Amino acid sequence: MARTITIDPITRLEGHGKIEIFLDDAGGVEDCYFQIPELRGFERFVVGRPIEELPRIVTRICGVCPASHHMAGAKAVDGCFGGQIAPLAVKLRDMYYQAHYIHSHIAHFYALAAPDFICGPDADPSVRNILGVVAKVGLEIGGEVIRARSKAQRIQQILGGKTTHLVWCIPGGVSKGLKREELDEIRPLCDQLFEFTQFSLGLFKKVILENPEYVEMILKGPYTLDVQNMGLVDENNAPNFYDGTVRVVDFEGRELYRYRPAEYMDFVAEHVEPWTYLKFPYLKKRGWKGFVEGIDSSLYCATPLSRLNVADRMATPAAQEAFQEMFSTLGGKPCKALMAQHWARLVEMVQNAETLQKYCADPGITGDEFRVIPDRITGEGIGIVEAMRGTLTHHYTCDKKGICTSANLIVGTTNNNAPIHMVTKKAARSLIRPGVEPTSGILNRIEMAFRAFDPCFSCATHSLPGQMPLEVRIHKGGEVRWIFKRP
Amino acid sequence: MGECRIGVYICNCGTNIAKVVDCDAVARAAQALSGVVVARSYKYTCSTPGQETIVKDIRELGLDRVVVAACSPRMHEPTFRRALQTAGINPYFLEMANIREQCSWVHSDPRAATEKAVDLMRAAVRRVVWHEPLEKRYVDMCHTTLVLGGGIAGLTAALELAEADKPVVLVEKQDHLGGNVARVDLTAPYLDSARDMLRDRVEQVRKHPMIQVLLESELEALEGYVGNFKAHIRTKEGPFDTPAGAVVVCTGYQEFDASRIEHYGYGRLPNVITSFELEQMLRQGRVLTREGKPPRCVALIHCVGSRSPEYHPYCSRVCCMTALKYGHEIKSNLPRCYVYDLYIDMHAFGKGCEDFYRRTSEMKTMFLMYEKGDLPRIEPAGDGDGCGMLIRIHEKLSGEEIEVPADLVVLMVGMEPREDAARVARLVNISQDKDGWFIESHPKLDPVATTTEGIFIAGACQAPKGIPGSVAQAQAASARILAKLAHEKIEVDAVFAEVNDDLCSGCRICNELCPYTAIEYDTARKRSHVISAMCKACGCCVAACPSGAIKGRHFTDRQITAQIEGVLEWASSQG
Amino acid sequence: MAGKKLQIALYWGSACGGCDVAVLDTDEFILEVAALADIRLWPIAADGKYADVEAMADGELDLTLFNGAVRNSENEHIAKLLRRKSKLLVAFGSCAHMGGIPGLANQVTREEIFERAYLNNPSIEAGNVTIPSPRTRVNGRELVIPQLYRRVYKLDDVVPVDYYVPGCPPAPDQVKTVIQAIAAGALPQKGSVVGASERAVCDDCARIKKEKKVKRFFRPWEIRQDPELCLLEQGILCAGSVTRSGCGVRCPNSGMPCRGCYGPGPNVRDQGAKLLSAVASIVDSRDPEEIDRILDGIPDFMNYAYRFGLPASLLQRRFR
Amino acid sequence: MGFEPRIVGFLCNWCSYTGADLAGTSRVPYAPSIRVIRVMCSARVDPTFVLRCLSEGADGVLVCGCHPGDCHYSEGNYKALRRMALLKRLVRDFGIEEERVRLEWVSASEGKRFADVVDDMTRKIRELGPSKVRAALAADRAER
Repeated sequence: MARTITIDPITRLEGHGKIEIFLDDAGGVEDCYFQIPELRGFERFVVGRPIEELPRIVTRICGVCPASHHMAGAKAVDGCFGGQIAPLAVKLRDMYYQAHYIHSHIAHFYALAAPDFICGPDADPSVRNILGVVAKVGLEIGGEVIRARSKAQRIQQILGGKTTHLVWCIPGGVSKGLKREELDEIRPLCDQLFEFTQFSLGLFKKVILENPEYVEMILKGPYTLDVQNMGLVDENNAPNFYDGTVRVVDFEGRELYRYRPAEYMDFVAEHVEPWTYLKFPYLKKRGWKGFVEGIDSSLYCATPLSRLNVADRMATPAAQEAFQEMFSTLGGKPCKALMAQHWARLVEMVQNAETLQKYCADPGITGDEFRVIPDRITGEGIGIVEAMRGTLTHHYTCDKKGICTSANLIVGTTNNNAPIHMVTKKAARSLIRPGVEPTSGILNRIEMAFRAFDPCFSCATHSLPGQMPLEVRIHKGGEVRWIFKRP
Repeated sequence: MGECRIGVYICNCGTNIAKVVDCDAVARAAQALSGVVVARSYKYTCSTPGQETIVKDIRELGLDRVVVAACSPRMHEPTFRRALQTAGINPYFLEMANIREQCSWVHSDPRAATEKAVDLMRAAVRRVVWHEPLEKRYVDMCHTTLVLGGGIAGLTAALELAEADKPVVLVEKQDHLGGNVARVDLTAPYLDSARDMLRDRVEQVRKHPMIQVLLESELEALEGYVGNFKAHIRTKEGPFDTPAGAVVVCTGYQEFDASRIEHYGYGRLPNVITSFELEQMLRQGRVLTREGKPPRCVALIHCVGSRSPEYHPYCSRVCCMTALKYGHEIKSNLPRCYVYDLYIDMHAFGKGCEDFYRRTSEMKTMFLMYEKGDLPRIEPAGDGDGCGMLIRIHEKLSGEEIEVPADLVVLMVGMEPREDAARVARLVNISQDKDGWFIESHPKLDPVATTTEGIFIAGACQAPKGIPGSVAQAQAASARILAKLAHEKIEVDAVFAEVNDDLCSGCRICNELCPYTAIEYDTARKRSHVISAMCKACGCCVAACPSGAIKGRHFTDRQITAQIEGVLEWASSQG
Repeated sequence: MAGKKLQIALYWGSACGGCDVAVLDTDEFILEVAALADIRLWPIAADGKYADVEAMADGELDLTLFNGAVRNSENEHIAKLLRRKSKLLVAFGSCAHMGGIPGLANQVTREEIFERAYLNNPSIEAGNVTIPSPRTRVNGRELVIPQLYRRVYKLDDVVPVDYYVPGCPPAPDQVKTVIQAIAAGALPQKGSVVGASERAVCDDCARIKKEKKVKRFFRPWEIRQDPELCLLEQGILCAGSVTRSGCGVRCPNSGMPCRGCYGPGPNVRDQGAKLLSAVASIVDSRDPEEIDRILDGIPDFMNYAYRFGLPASLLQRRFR
Repeated sequence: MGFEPRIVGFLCNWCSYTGADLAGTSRVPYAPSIRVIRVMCSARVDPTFVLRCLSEGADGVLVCGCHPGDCHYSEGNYKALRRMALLKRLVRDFGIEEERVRLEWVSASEGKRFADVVDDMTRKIRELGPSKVRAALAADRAER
């Protein structure tokens, strides 16, 4: 008898989501949909606001990666002021951003992902969480993890005055500089964080790589996709999180595109489906081809793994080591095993920690020239940063008085919407067998598919629609598949 | 607050209200409101039986709030407050709805008027629920009085107070006492000597043990409030501070500058002089032209700077009689001299003045009337004319163009506020009217007090007036002050603003706003607070306070909000 | 806490997750929470599902911390569900408290937002006419997503709320004190704001306050500010005076003006109206033209007046 | 009969309220649309009151004070002037016609002027039609 399994809400991610699995009469998976039930209104309601206020408003798109939106917004706003900015401010923003990465990666790896590995995918749901993890690894390690994250937060606090929803970036720079005594407090924290990244890599090897079942699950299993990769790189093609050019590489390692932020509209476009509020970005030059894998698919991932896939090397020595070890273990680069995201995250963290140490050693970092006062308004800016959850694009325009006239956002997780939808279906297909009643463990393994992306649907749902009294036609391959009207 | 027992009284005011507003319907509507125990429609609520009904209801029905829908509260609020007091409840538990001046007298459609009356009544009922009992409060009173100005008004005020054994500090800008009166020879209408009149007054003041006279001195700043002022005075010996319970402002007037009227050629034509210059001649006993010859004919021109749109619109009040006085004095000095009196209207009100006018005209002063705005023209005379100047005038009564010969032309210059009047007003915190004269708190019923408690005005600084008026005002002001000094403490109004110290964050938004500098900021505690005795309850700071920490007694946010909800209940029920 | 552990839920409506991060930011304290409470629902960090909540007895939860605004039918449905299941419902953070930043959407219509998101947008697929819809039939299957409301509501617009914890996000220390207070049962009178000061931010702001008279307003980027002096006195619009303290003066201390996320003080009904009154009061001019010129220095006043609380304002939304 | 606007008036005690009384004593008729609330000074009018009136369904709000220079409290009317200037902008931001909020100077001797102000405002608001506020908020609620 045909029925539906609903996983609602999907959990251990940022934001709202729901999975609908349609079973056929035999009880096999006929179809599966990954749906996003909510959206908010940022692109529209920032219009009319003073442009310099946007970085303070868009942080509320996501409370887990507010700095990503703050920085992308700040860069877009700098653009609206003709790109005038104090060089020191660029360093300080980048420094802050490294600490922000570490906080977010720790939160995801230990609080959101680790329960599946450390407690086990089939563990009792009520203990399958950070507290369960602490119970498993013991208070000492648990405390260590918690303190490490709070150190990353502390560094942001000192630099920008506020962690979640910082208010620090203003046109031309930042609102406060870094005092010498503040730097003295930060320095040891950075060293300790570096130590912690090494500890985390060790833990990953111990808990996951030494567990054949997990290695099997990572390398084979349903958790692989043949789609392309996107990420931000510096001039040496090493990952750069705050700045750089966008590089797109196919899953066989060939560079497809390389573009500067200002060109994003030529390379990315968004497709809309009626059954989810979240849009589906794709490679514009290839056009929308539907939810299909393959070497000429127009779909791509923008994730920690994709970032390492598009990179030729890491920017810092210890990170470079970890990078090489990871790909050799996983059988070469690029890697399609989505579960390797978790490892990639730890590798990125190493570069973050090393970059922090680099800035601590920079004598100029405590200077006073952290701001220039803009002398002109040019009216348009595009800012791209690499959010933890994918390439993040903010595009603003404003009038002569500096009042926002339009905004467009392509958010980290949104890039991965199609891959998440596809891998979830893939996982459901392979894990739910006809006649076998799916356990909560099975369903959790399906959730693990999207969890690998560390998706943030708070971010993705930045735009907020409502009912439109219009007739909607869904076209597929030129012919109208179905028509419906709103009641 | 829902537990109030409210009585509502709808006054018919005879037919003044009832002829348009259906008072019984309003009473019925009131009866239906929560908390209303009794609602009566009554013929004359302000009448003795009317008030007795209220008192009776309060006592027998245990009312604790009263709403009277009647005339304007400006009319009878005190009356009904007394009634509440008589019945033994706090007078501030009253609220009035103005359904006469602002309803029945301005609307003719009974339906609309009644609907409005119901809204206003409902608002009053909603509001009165939130009324709080308020008590009058008292502060100590300093017995010294500061008198500003040593003219006739200032001298009088000082003496009145000193005679009652109250200390006085008298501040005079010039190096002598007497003010403008000291510049005058005889006074109208009885022609007795201003000098003699002043001399013994000044002597008394100089000698009086209770009066401290500061010559060539000026008020620099005044802090504090009624009963507790502190005055900073600049004297030629240096700064001098004194406490004061009250202040009498008697800063007087200055004469209009005749040269401002090109037309009369004052300053250009040597023998065109001002009334004050003539006074000087009269006091010296010889009236002469610049050439040193006694004039054969003198022309007096009235309303110089007064009663004219381009200079001063008001009448300076004393010039007419002064002109008549000159008629007399010139004649007694130079019996053969002709006097021409060119006037617009002869203002001869006041005791003995009309009689004085008659006597003067009998002395062959020739009165010529000219039209406002059609000023007489003064021209140098030709050789054959046998006089210094010729004055052309359209004589209004005869309707003829007349030429008047004159060796001396006297311009009857009016009075105007002293140029430093604005400074004084700011220092003692009182207002000026559009002409610059100080404003009294009520033009008829309270002519010497001001809107600032403890500051009084007397003499010509309030408006043009003669000696008797100035003296009367000075005595009135002194009487007011003595009445206050009769009690050790003085009453300050129960309605004022107060800061809730638990909510104040010391943001200092309110500090600059208070017109009475009644808000003090405590730097150590970082809190602001209101000196209630200085507060006049305008409520500006209450509206401004970003924390809602300032409460305007009897006009609280809660009370006004309840009123808003009350008037709009009908509208909001329409959804 | 004698014997039985607290049963608690943390939930988000239309939110960003910052409030949940604020809970994580209590660091080790989270372990104490684990000691005294069972977390029965916390989508960001634990695996409870709606079905598990439906299965609970009414009042089974001792406490629900609800963050996020009410934007769609699902938010309202879950809010009502959790209200039924919880002894105490706390509006946690600016969005649940006042509507928060998402509440700014009350300045525009659903249709405008919709049009911008899916039809008229520089990166949208060429020729797209598709718009998501609450019910869609795909291959004979019906797919359902929640119905979005015309406007944003604060939590107590849809269910009775017992306490309010303000802030965007609430300061971690404040989160601690609140949870401890609840655990100890030491709570103030219902309906009150907990874990924040009764006074305004100015009370805790170290900047020197002298004379408030403003001849020109500056936008933060237009002026090199004096780090010691009150921002408002420098002409930089700051909502500190109309905003509850408790945040630790995070914004003014980092050189930026307060935007009011903690909401108004206990005696203020409409935060924006009070900001207006205070700001207009210190404009230093009597001449209507000059006053207008000075006010032109504050474009889009509404966005400062109600940055975090448009749905909580007297007028709640834009009308047309 | 047609739409009769509901206008709330805040009148200062010393000039405008006395002026309104004078309109009464001198029997100058005007539209019955206005409901007067007496305050000591126009500076007491907290913008919250005006927004409250609009949210309670008032079609217009009139604030009257003494003429500039004549304020009983010397400068209160200027403070009202500044607040109303900014308030009009905010009301516009709310999508409400700014003509619905009005500041006028009426002295104690200007009974006729008070009547004219009320009639003129009533006429203008009749043209604008009823305030949309209450209807719109009700429609929002109905959707849930």
